[in-house]
Amino acid sequence: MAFDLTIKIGGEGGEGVISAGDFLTEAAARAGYEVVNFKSFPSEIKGGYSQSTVRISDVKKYSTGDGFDILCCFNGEAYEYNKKHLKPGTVLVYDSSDFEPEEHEGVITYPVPLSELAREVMKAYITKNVIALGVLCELFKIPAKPIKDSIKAKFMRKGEDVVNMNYRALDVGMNYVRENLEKRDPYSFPPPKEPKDVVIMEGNQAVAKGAVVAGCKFFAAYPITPATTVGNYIVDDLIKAGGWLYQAEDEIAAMAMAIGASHAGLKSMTATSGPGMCLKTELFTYAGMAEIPVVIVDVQRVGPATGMPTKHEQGDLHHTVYAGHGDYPKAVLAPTNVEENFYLTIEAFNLAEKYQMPVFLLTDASLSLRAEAFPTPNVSKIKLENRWLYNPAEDPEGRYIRNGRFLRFALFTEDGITPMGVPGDPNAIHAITGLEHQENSDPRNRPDIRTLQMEKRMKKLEKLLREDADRFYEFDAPFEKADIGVITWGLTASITKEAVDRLRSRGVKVNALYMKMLWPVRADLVEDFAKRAERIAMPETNWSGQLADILKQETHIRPITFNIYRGEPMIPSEVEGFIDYLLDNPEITEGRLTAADVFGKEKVYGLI
Amino acid sequence: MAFDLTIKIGGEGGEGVISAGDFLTEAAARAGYEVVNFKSFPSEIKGGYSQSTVRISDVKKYSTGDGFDILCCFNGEAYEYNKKHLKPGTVLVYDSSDFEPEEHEGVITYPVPLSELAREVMKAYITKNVIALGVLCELFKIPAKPIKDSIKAKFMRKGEDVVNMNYRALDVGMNYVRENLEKRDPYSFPPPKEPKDVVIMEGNQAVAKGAVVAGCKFFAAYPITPATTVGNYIVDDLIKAGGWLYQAEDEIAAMAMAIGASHAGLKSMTATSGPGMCLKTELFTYAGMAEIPVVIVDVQRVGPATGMPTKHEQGDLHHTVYAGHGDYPKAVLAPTNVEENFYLTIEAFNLAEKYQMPVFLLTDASLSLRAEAFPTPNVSKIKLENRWLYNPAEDPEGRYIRNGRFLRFALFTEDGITPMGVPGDPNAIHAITGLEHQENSDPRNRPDIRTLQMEKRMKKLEKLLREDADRFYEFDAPFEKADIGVITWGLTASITKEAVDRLRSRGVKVNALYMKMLWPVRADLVEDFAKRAERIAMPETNWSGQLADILKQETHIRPITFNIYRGEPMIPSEVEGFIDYLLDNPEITEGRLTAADVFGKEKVYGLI
Amino acid sequence: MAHFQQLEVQLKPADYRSDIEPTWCPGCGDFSVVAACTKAFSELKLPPENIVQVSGIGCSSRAPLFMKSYSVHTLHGRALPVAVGIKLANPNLTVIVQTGDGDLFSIGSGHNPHAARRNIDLTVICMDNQIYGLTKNQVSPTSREGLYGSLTPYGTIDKPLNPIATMLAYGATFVAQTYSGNPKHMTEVIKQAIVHRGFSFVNVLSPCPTFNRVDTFKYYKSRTKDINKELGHDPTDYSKALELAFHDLDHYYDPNAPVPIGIFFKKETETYHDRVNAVKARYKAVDKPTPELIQSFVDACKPKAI
Amino acid sequence: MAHFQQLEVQLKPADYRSDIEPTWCPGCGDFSVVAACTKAFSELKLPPENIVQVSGIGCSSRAPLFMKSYSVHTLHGRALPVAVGIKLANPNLTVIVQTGDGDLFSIGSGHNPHAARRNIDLTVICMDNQIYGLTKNQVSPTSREGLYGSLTPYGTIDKPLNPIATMLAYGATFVAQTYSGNPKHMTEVIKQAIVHRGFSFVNVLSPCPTFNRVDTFKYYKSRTKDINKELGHDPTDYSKALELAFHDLDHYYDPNAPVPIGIFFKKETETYHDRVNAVKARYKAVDKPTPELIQSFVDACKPKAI
Ligand SMILES: Cc1ncc(C[n+]2csc(CCOP(=O)(O)OP(=O)(O)O)c2C)c(N)n1
Ligand SMILES: Cc1ncc(C[n+]2csc(CCOP(=O)(O)OP(=O)(O)O)c2C)c(N)n1
Ligand code: SF4
Ligand code: SF4
Ligand SMILES: [Mg+2]
Ligand SMILES: [Mg+2]
Repeated sequence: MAFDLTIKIGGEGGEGVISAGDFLTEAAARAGYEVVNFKSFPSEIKGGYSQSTVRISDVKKYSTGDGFDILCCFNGEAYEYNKKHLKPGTVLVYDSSDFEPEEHEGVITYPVPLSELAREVMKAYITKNVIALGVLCELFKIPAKPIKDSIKAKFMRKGEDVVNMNYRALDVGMNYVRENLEKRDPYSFPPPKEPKDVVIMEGNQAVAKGAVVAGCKFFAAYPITPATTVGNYIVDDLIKAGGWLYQAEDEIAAMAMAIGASHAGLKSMTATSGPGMCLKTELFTYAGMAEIPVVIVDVQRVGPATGMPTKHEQGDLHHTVYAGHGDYPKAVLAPTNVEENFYLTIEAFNLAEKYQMPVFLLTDASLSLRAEAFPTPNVSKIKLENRWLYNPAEDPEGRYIRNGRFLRFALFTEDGITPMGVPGDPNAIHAITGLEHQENSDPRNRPDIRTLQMEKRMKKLEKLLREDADRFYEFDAPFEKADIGVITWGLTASITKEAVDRLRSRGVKVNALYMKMLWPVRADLVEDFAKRAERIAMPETNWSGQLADILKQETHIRPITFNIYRGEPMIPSEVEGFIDYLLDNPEITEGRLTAADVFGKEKVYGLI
Repeated sequence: MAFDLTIKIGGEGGEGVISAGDFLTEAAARAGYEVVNFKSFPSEIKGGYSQSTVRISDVKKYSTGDGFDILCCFNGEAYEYNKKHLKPGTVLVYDSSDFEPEEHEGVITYPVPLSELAREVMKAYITKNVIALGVLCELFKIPAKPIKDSIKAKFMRKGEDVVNMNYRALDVGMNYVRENLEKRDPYSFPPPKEPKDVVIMEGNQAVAKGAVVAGCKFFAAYPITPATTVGNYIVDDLIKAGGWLYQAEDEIAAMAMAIGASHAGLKSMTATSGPGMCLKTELFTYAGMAEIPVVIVDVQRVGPATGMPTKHEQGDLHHTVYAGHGDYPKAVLAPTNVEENFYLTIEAFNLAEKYQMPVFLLTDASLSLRAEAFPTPNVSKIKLENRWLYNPAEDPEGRYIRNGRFLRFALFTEDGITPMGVPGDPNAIHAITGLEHQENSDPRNRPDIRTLQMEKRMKKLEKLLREDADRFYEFDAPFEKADIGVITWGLTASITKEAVDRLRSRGVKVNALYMKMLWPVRADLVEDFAKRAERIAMPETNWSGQLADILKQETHIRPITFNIYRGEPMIPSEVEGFIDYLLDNPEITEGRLTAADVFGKEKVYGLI
Repeated sequence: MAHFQQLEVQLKPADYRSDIEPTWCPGCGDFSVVAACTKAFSELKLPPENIVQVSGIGCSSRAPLFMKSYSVHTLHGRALPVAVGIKLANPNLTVIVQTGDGDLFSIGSGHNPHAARRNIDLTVICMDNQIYGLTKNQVSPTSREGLYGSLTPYGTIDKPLNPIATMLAYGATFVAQTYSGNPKHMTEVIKQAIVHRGFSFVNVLSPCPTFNRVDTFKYYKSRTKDINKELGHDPTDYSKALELAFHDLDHYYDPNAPVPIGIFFKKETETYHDRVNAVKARYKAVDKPTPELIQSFVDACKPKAI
Repeated sequence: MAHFQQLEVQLKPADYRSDIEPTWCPGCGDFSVVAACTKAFSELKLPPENIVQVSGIGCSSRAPLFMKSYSVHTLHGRALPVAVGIKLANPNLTVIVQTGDGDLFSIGSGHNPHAARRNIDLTVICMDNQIYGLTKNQVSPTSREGLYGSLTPYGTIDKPLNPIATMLAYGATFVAQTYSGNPKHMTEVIKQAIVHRGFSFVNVLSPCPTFNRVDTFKYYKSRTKDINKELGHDPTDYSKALELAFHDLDHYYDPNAPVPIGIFFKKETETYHDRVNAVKARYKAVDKPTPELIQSFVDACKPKAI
């Protein structure tokens, strides 16, 4: 049978819950397994409940599943949060010096006085998490060597003593198990495999690394949860690569600076979340009007207003696609996992440069904190787009110069794309303006010029749809005529993949389309997909079904949406339950369902 | 035959073109006619081409038609702008001391040395426009008495001498005609009728007056063309009525102040245009989250970016409906003429107070400058909504108080609406926050609370759809099964009305729906309308067909859109031509057409 | 003191506390700001329902939620303009802005000059920890050079903004600095700020032990110097105030320089509201317009027959 | 003067003019600002392609379009941050912000403290007509009390902002005022501002004859006083500069007070870019990263085997 184990560690923020999870993740990757790790922090600065869920498997899994096999509680709060999910067969490892759990039928419990061991034996409370790791290693035959390597790597710079202390803590945990506990559960690690050449990145880290690989040289930052860490992760690399990160006074300034730096010739970006997206909007339209390449990363959180800043929602899609007075060209990409965070960031820069327009990358709070192991990217194999700069040698007839003026906004190219000029270049001196303008940049109010420039700008999207859109459509549609075709995006796509596997293993004919370019839309591809399914189901973690809205408008599909807006990602069994519900209710052919419709009002919050 | 005459006056800004048009408008209203006047200014501060088009009729007309019957050119530039529209039968009155026109077949010309008369005879160049008025009076039998009354009203405060000088100028014009010209055209005014009890307002003035009637007490302003004059018009009335207009440092501050003033108990508003709408967006979501009643007027102009600030476009609808991170409740109203500017502003305040949310009023640059005569509103007959304030006497069981805390966001009301509390009231002390919150306002991240509060807020729109939506749907659908059903909004609706009349008079079966509430949508009403037409046609002056997008998403209709994005309103013959084109091409059942598709690339700009 | 309403019977400071447990880290300087505020409210006998406390976003901006008053937790940087709207709407309210150095001087910095120069009768309390706390450690406009932030891991290269000098330049009519390690001083300054008619600004040095490891309670303890009591500064002297203000940040560069606390400047002069009242008087403004008055606004648009 | 590029052969001022006819009203003060700028460019031998002129929105903000350089006509209030982005991207460019009193001190006022305190090497030229021109007559932050605006028909009740004092308080390292009725003075000041390494601010009193009927050429003509030549002010003296600055608007209240023009303050000190360079040196930053360097950033995420 396939190996697939989920370990959840919960406890007080600051107790090493997160780093224990990180150690496990690294060790698993080093032992040749697939691994994905999902962290969640409290919104309080210090303390509050934290958790880290590590899923280790031999084939790649994109979600952290519905629950866990093993729960390790550092304190009673963690137990309270999770006890409703303790099902027969699950394992509970807990700090018996802190609390005693209730009776749970069929749950295998291992009491370990973690705090006491840390305080009494180790005389160092901070080693509690490593003691717990030792317990887990011994109980579940997790190879200790890779854990030790991780410990060494992490604590090396704090000196040998610290490393040794942690080694000892690991032993304390292992010994405690050997001496006091008897294994009564079926979970244990298979032997380590040949390690693969992988990297482990967190979502925001992958964006940062992707940006530097893409050639980003300027990052305009303004802190906002959950986007701030993109900047944290990029700053050192960026400086070393000759770029700069500038902490602006606000999001408007950050966007303005990114536009300025791009105009001056650098690949530029900014990263923010919903509130910052709102503030930057006027400047988005400017980048569209003045045809400035720029990448905007939106790590979505729960809105409206301040909402729930550390929580997951896919609620900024409407804004990204439709906000702004008047229409302007843009592309919107949305990765579904950490690896795609890396590659789609590069794509975003490429598209921005090629089409000279703002390109948005939508991720979210949960994806930002998720760590994944994926094959190490080989940067020399990655294709980069650089901007088309005016070169007189390529323009022997001087088509781009009229009356001594450079025609930055020339109207005669087929695809609407025209060469740029960068300050410092005497051959391409020109103005940019947010006013409607003629070919040589002069502001003009004339109806004909307005119409033609509008068409020039929007034509770029036609080319994009022809040349650069289809690779962002991931089809998993084996059935000629499926009962259900699922379309979704972002993190919900990762979760849906697992639901689809389960449904198919039960014989359900379900096709799936995971969209990673959300604007503009290849209506033909979506409709072809839809033709091969009786009904279209669209799970999204937002109130209104924002991708569904776009598809209703851009195509002929009439989906059934499934909307969850509680501030947490869906879990696979919810998507599965939604599809099952549709199969049970063939009369539903379109419309909107919520978790309450599918699972009943009382059960809803018990699922997660 | 019905009386319907359009006089266009064109010339240099500052030459009195606009006030000549205003005199004519007033005089026509005073003589008992229906009148609408459309002004257009240059974007330069001084000089540049200005025009005023006055349409006078005996039944109400909502557009200024396709062209003009009489053109009065104050200079050669005005002639150059308009000469392509001189058709056989039209009359050209021109300043023969400035230029000589070309030959135009069938055009009746009256040369008058306007500048010379002003300079030589009147010794006052500024009287040129009144001389021209005299010419028009004499030529077309416009009653001079109401013109004189208007002159007196306007110049009285400058002293008797100025009034007399202008009387003389009028005479100079009239005499010149009597002595030098022979009438060769068929146009002349019927005798004055019994004057009706009307007011004449400009679009932005009607918004201002409506707001004061609605009980607005606080107006947060930041100047932006074409919205600034709402503030200009309201400021004196507002102060007299005990309110205040505050010129903020920017649009964000203005929106924040309107929210603050509303929280403190006043009916509050702000007015802006596209760029300001972008900046205010984050605060829109706050008003939605914190359930603050507030009215936002957006006088749309051409975007994206700075675009064409003085020009017409219906390009902010997407933004108004979809901008903002996360979903929040709102309503969007859009008047189609000046009278509706007045009444829908009042409606906006009523809805904001009743549903405790932001309500948007979308008008546009052209509507803002249009003057119309309409029946004098009787303020005592206008129903006003005031906010629901918590009153302990109405809450004997103390349902809204728990543990001594006022439940501003109580979850137990059926319609999601709960009483507010205003600072100063000891019984309703509470907090408001942009964070997700529980019933007593405390911030909470809990999935269940989040879900329930989200539903509370959005439920308000269901009530609105039940109780307050249908009156914003103007159906003009006499045919059981029409060939074409037109749906449109805003100024384009006014223009469409005239096209519909013409089409019907030619026997075309066309139904029409003019939507004045654009969000939320009564899908049932729209679909019922659509069922009674073979095809749905939607003219809009924007690139993407923004109302069409909304209807595609909210209903099952698949319209054929007609999109003009040149920065000028449509004219009736364009809408007519669009419908004719559809009748000629029955195979077109949905999709998007532009003026070039319908009229051919070359002809497009000749239409306007 | 007649310009704000007072209770007959004094409430206790605790009566101005809400039942929300502060979410702040143990040792956060902001706890004592709340304590000082509630003490000031109590001593000034302010009716809780007449206090509106407006904040933006940040650790500091949570403060209003922990107190019993009308609390308005707005968006990042927008506390001031929301507060202006509230005060304009109802000048009888005591409107207090609770904000942080990032909220007020970074994203919100465009609002300050305008509320200050107009002398709108608000009290602005800035909990200045020289760092962004809530977003977990980024430098703020008041951070000292070289301070570590997650986005400036090399130690910031920005020259800090001087809050006191800046507010003085804008024309604020009450400008003070206090320190959350000195509750008595703080309470007194906050009281005076509230009592002051006009725009009052109080910068509270309020350490963030979690992220700012330099500007700590320990650091300030030995350095603060009361400019009024110890240096005899007369707050009516504007140019002296300026001069002192320009040395406010000397300690960032000179380990021996003191950190001045106290009232730098104070001047009672016409408020914005006084001027509004004068205009309203000229306009013969009424509080409750009659239907006839409103009708007259509409009727003014009739074609001018005379 | 080695910090900016110069032409071998001087161009004429007219060579820095674009072929767009200014859309300004006859008599607008801004005409001579363009004349002074092009003269300064010529005298400084600046290559047109190395000049980037950045503006916001307003009558004044059209200025870059009337000149031959890389011109960036941005959005209302955003000239400064766009210019910062440009300068950070390419420090070899001469970046000049052309703005108006509304653009810079109202909607844009949140950006000023931060560019100034960081001493970013830009030149900011504010055409201060004490009014909003383009939107047809509203008061601006620099309008005198009582000035008529379309939204303040009663005559504004706002105390004006003092641009010079404000920029000094922010830490700008070059602060000057000039007058568009004095082309010689203006050209000289603009030249010095461009030559200055660091954040330079030049307030140009530039009348709007169309809307501001008070602060006219006629008004200024008899009132401007050269603080350097006539009053002997030494621009290296910061506290004198401040004191002078605080009297900058005296003429709004006292008909006999002079309008000071000249260089208030000037101090060469490390620019933001100097500090960036120091950090980059510490990081051993390269200009063109090799593929190996980039690969190493990726490889750093491998599970830490040691
Ligand atoms: C528009 C917007 N941008 C950014 C943020 C993220 N944010 C929250 S608090 C904060 C900084 C707060 O700093 P400060 O005001 O000094 O408060 P402190 O936490 O230090 O008390 C930021 C950047 C936000 N909530 N909204
Ligand atoms: C976001 C935004 N808000 C408002 C406007 C309208 N607007 C254009 S220019 C201007 C004021 C300009 O004043 P100033 O900078 O003094 O320039 P001046 O015209 O006086 O030279 C305003 C408010 C705009 N274009 N964009
Ligand atoms: S992070 Fe700092 S400012 Fe925020 S609560 Fe903790 S100690 Fe206070
Ligand atoms: S309105 Fe004033 S500032 Fe604008 S162009 Fe005319 S004179 Fe110049
Ligand atoms: Mg802070
Ligand atoms: Mg100005």
